[in-house]
Amino acid sequence: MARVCFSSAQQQLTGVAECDIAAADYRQLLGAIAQRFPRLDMAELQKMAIAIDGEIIHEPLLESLAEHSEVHFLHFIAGG
Amino acid sequence: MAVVAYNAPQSVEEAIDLLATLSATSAATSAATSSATSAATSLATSTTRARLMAGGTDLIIQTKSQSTEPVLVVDLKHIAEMMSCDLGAAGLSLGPSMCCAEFTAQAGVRDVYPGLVEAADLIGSTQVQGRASIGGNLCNSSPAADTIPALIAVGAQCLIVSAKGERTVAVEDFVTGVGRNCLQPGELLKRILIHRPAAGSRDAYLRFIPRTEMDIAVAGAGVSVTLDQQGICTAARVAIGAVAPTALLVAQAAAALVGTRLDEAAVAAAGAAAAAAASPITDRRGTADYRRQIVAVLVKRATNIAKQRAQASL
Amino acid sequence: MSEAQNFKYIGRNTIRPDGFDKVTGRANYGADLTLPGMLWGKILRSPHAHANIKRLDTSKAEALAGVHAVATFADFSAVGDEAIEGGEGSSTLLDLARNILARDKVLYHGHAVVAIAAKTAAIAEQALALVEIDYEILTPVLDVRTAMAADAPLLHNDLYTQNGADKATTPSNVAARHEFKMGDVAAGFAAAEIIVEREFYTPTAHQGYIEPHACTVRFDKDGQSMVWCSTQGHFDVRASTARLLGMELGKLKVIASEIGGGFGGKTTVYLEPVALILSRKSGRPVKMVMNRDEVFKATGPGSASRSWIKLGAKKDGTITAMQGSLAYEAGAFKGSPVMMGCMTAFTPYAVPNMLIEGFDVVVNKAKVAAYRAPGAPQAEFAVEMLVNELALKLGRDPIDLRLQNAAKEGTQTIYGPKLKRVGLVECLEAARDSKHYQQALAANQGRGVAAGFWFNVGGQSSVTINMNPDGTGTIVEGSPDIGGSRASMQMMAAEALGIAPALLKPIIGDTENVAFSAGTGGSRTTFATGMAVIEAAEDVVRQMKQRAASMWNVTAEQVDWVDGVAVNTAGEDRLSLASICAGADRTGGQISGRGNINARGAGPSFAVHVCDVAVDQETGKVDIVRYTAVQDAGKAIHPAYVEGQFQGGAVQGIGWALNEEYVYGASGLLENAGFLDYRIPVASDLPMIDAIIVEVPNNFHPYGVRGVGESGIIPPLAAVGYAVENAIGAAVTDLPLSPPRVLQLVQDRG
Amino acid sequence: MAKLHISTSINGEATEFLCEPHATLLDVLRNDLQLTGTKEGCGSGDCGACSVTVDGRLTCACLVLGVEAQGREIGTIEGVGSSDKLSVIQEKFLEHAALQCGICTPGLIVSTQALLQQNPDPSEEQARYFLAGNLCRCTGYDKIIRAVLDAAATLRAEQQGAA
Repeated sequence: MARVCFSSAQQQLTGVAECDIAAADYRQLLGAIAQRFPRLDMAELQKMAIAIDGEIIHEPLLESLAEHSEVHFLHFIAGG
Repeated sequence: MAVVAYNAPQSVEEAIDLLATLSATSAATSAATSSATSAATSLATSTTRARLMAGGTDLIIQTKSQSTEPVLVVDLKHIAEMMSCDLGAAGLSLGPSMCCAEFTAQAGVRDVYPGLVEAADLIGSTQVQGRASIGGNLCNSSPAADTIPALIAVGAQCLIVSAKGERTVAVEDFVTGVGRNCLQPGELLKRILIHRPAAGSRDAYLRFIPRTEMDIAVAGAGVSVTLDQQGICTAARVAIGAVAPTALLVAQAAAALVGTRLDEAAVAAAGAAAAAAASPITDRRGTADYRRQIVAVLVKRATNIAKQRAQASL
Repeated sequence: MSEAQNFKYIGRNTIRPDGFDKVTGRANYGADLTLPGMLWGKILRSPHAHANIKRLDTSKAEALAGVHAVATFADFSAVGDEAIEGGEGSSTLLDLARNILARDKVLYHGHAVVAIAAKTAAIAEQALALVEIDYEILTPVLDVRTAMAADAPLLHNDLYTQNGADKATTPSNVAARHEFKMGDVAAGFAAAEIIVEREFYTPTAHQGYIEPHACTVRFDKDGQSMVWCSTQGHFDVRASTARLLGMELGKLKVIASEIGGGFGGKTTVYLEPVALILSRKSGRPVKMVMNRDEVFKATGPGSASRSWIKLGAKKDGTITAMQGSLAYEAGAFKGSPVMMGCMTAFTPYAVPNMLIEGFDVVVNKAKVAAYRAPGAPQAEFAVEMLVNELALKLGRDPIDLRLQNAAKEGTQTIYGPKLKRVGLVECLEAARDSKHYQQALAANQGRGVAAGFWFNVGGQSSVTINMNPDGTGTIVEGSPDIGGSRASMQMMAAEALGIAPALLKPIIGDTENVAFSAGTGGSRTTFATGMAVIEAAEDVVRQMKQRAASMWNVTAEQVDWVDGVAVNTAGEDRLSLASICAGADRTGGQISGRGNINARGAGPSFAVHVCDVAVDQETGKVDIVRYTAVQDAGKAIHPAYVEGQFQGGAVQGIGWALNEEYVYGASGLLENAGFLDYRIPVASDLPMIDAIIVEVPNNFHPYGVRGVGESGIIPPLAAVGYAVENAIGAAVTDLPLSPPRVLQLVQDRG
Repeated sequence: MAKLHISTSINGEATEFLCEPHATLLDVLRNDLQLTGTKEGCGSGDCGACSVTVDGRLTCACLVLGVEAQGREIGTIEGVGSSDKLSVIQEKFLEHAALQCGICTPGLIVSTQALLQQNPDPSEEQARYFLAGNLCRCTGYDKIIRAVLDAAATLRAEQQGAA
């Protein structure tokens, strides 16, 4: 079970701040989120970076998740 | 304004000749040429305006602006007489085109006219001082010019020549408005003349800028005071810059100093008089109100510096 | 990585490999390329802040002898309203096109309208004067308060506020509202025994790089087009230029010239697509160079901001709640970094209850660009000022109070994840223990302390290391070297290969000779491109071992690599890197290593600054008397350049705090578009800047690197701001602290 | 506009060029003579990136007309050091990491050379004021000033050694 935490904006659509989702990797996670929270804009979500246990990953497509991973979706940060 | 021609006269006479020809050309739209000026005038059209260039630090930037008015640049740096500086018993006779860096390095001038040297030292960067001149600063006639209040404070006179002869004008009367002065077509500022100050008489110049360098004065103050052996101020000149369309000689400020020991109250009164005489504007470099306050502070501080110098010269 | 790594080259102050070219004037920057038959391109810009273009006639200009091509927005007519990937400034391709050549409206003073290419720059300028434009002048909107008012004139009739998942139904100047929260701020404030709050303002400030934007381009109808330009990311220039012109990426080579400063301002395009259109139309190479006036009017700046911040704490110093509302100017098109402001504002603090909202607001000013830790300095300025006020009211030392509440490993951030290991506490301790902080203040002086947080980013970087037969090698990287990064790449490769740095020459490949690399920005280059360099070097080592193994007829696993020498663990054989390279022709050809990565695990770099000022209470002039910048580098690859980043960031921030600001007249015209009146610090304005490098390694980088480019510009605003507040005893709310403003504060204090 | 024929000396080498009366020395150096080491940062004398010497005196090339070069000695960054050896000032800039992007560096080196010719032993304050016309946005000036003072000390030591 990965713990997924939603931002304020996401919570408008999910209704919950966080939830536990059974997923072994990022793609499974997205599939499960899409099913559970149909109002979330998945295209937007896929454009976001994620943080898995605090490690920020810009392109998470191939990432796997550990048993108790904590996942956050983040806006892409570029800096100057 | 676009530079279409360039001429570098080698003598004051040649320069005057050139200017006379050009003003005649301009007035009569004729193509009169003299041998000395044929090169210049053949390039210049009847609408071409002659612009005298000393250091060029203002002129060259001005010529980059969008206006396409054709300009003949008359470079005054090849005239030996305009590039020399003579400090003698009677005072200083300065060639207006000498660059500030050279002027401030002249033997003796810093001792005799410390305020004027301070002002010349403040114009732009080291690089700009390698070009900019006191005469150029004066003839560009910006309200914020640093050397103008300093020149007024020491009672400098402008020696102006033309084909018609010479005339002398006090610096405070030379500048007539923002970017305007009393030079008529065909006239040239030939020398700047300053009497040698007596013992007990010295000047100071201060300006205020937000940084330590590279700014145009938000306000400036040139002060010259004369002290007698008892430390009483017997004469003073207070000039302020960047707080009116032209630098101002403030008689009321001087009056507040004369007869006093330049004590705190007198100096503050001079500052207040200067602020009262100011008619500043608000622009990107400062508000009118701020300028008025600052000029009082500068007059006060410059007076104190001049006082110390005057005491030391006794 | 363990903290006790023993490095052979890392951490030494080597001479930068591009140094010779840069001190001799040989290095070629954006404006330094000339091509045969080249035309000069110039741009006609709006004299108004806000106006409709009623008529645009370029026929007279086109007819002028020597004019070869004219470009207007019509040349972008095929561009659609698609989003541009990447970056926090959510922008669209259409906005980008409309920013570099106005469509039906001009939206700021200096907005580009027409570009002309001619035989000489003078002819191009003459031609610009022949362009006829009828403007219908509109009321300009010049600050967020005016822009957010219900009856404000609209910049765009089709801009609707995006508020989280909701979108407004009536247009406004507010492009977006963002919100971040955690815990319960109401409960947090209820638990507080002391509350401080204030509104703050920061002005529009420009990056102020000394090199103006410049490019030279050649559009070849049949083959490869070329753009030479000064940019922080030539792959990004290629992407946006190709999309604007409808070109294939493979047909457009972008060469990054040496770059004369960027600070985020050279992460977007202004000239390149326009020059390429002019070249396409004229069939000639075209060079375009901005002048300084254009740079100030139409590129960059960082957002002006208005912010309200409220903090609550207990008497023992525990901060219980932090709340804020930020409004940032985006300029003429949406995309201010206000979200970054929201995400960074409170992050130096471990506080359970936080709530912050941010508004992205369009105004009639140049579209903002990234500026060093984009969005963070404005927001953190406000918070740090109040933390200092809190310390004063609690009678606490400001560093001590920060230590009590400092974010550390495991601290929950408002933007999502918990922090991994960070060095804020170490930075605070180093600042506290510095000689500077121990020194007492003189009369008329004040001291300010401030912390700063920036994420630092990773992302894509590609590197190839090509070895030569004599054992030298070339490191081909895709990250423009804006501040000496070649030296760091050289050292990291040398460390991984075990050979002397001088044997390796780092070069910046163009878009054709190295694979995609994200731009130099986000403090990512030494971190991410450094990782790619290490990966490429390790690839070289792996191949070296294979070649040695094949020579010795053992397996690669039986070969060790020690200090640049292959060691046969099954015998006495040794082969140096140079000898393997020399024999590479017989073992399979010359060796290249490759490191194409999308770097993850970027680690924040916290900074803590201490500033002492002296204030002239009669004129309001502030002098910086002493300044110390402390920052966590993770690992300083080249300590002198790391210090340089701290010092440079500090001084840019000092400029922002003291004198830098865009000055607009009532009609919205920019009045100080030049270095004379946009006052960046000069040498005589400053003391030496003491730099203290803290090294708390980022364990995601092989050598512990965090990246140091940006955090250093965050603390100065409040360090200077509070130092002034401390010196004059009056509350500071607005920057810059220019002499008139400080004098006013002194006088209002009474 | 007729071009004027100018004979001058650049870094000690007799040089001729044709230039229009409006062209600045900076335009001529960069565009006609391909001496692009002199940089343009502002075109108005406010940044110092185009610092050169004219008859030994430091100035901004953007504030000089090309025609004014007639008969003068122009010094640019290309004339600093020799083809096989950097000058002490150049070496010290590298040793002290006194440059980041490097765009202001040629101007600063030309200015520093002028400073040390005029004042071989400048104080920190003197160096800062002399160089105030050379803007640098990357370094915060700290390492530049250190490089300048170290170059001055090194040159003085060399001078003493030679004497």
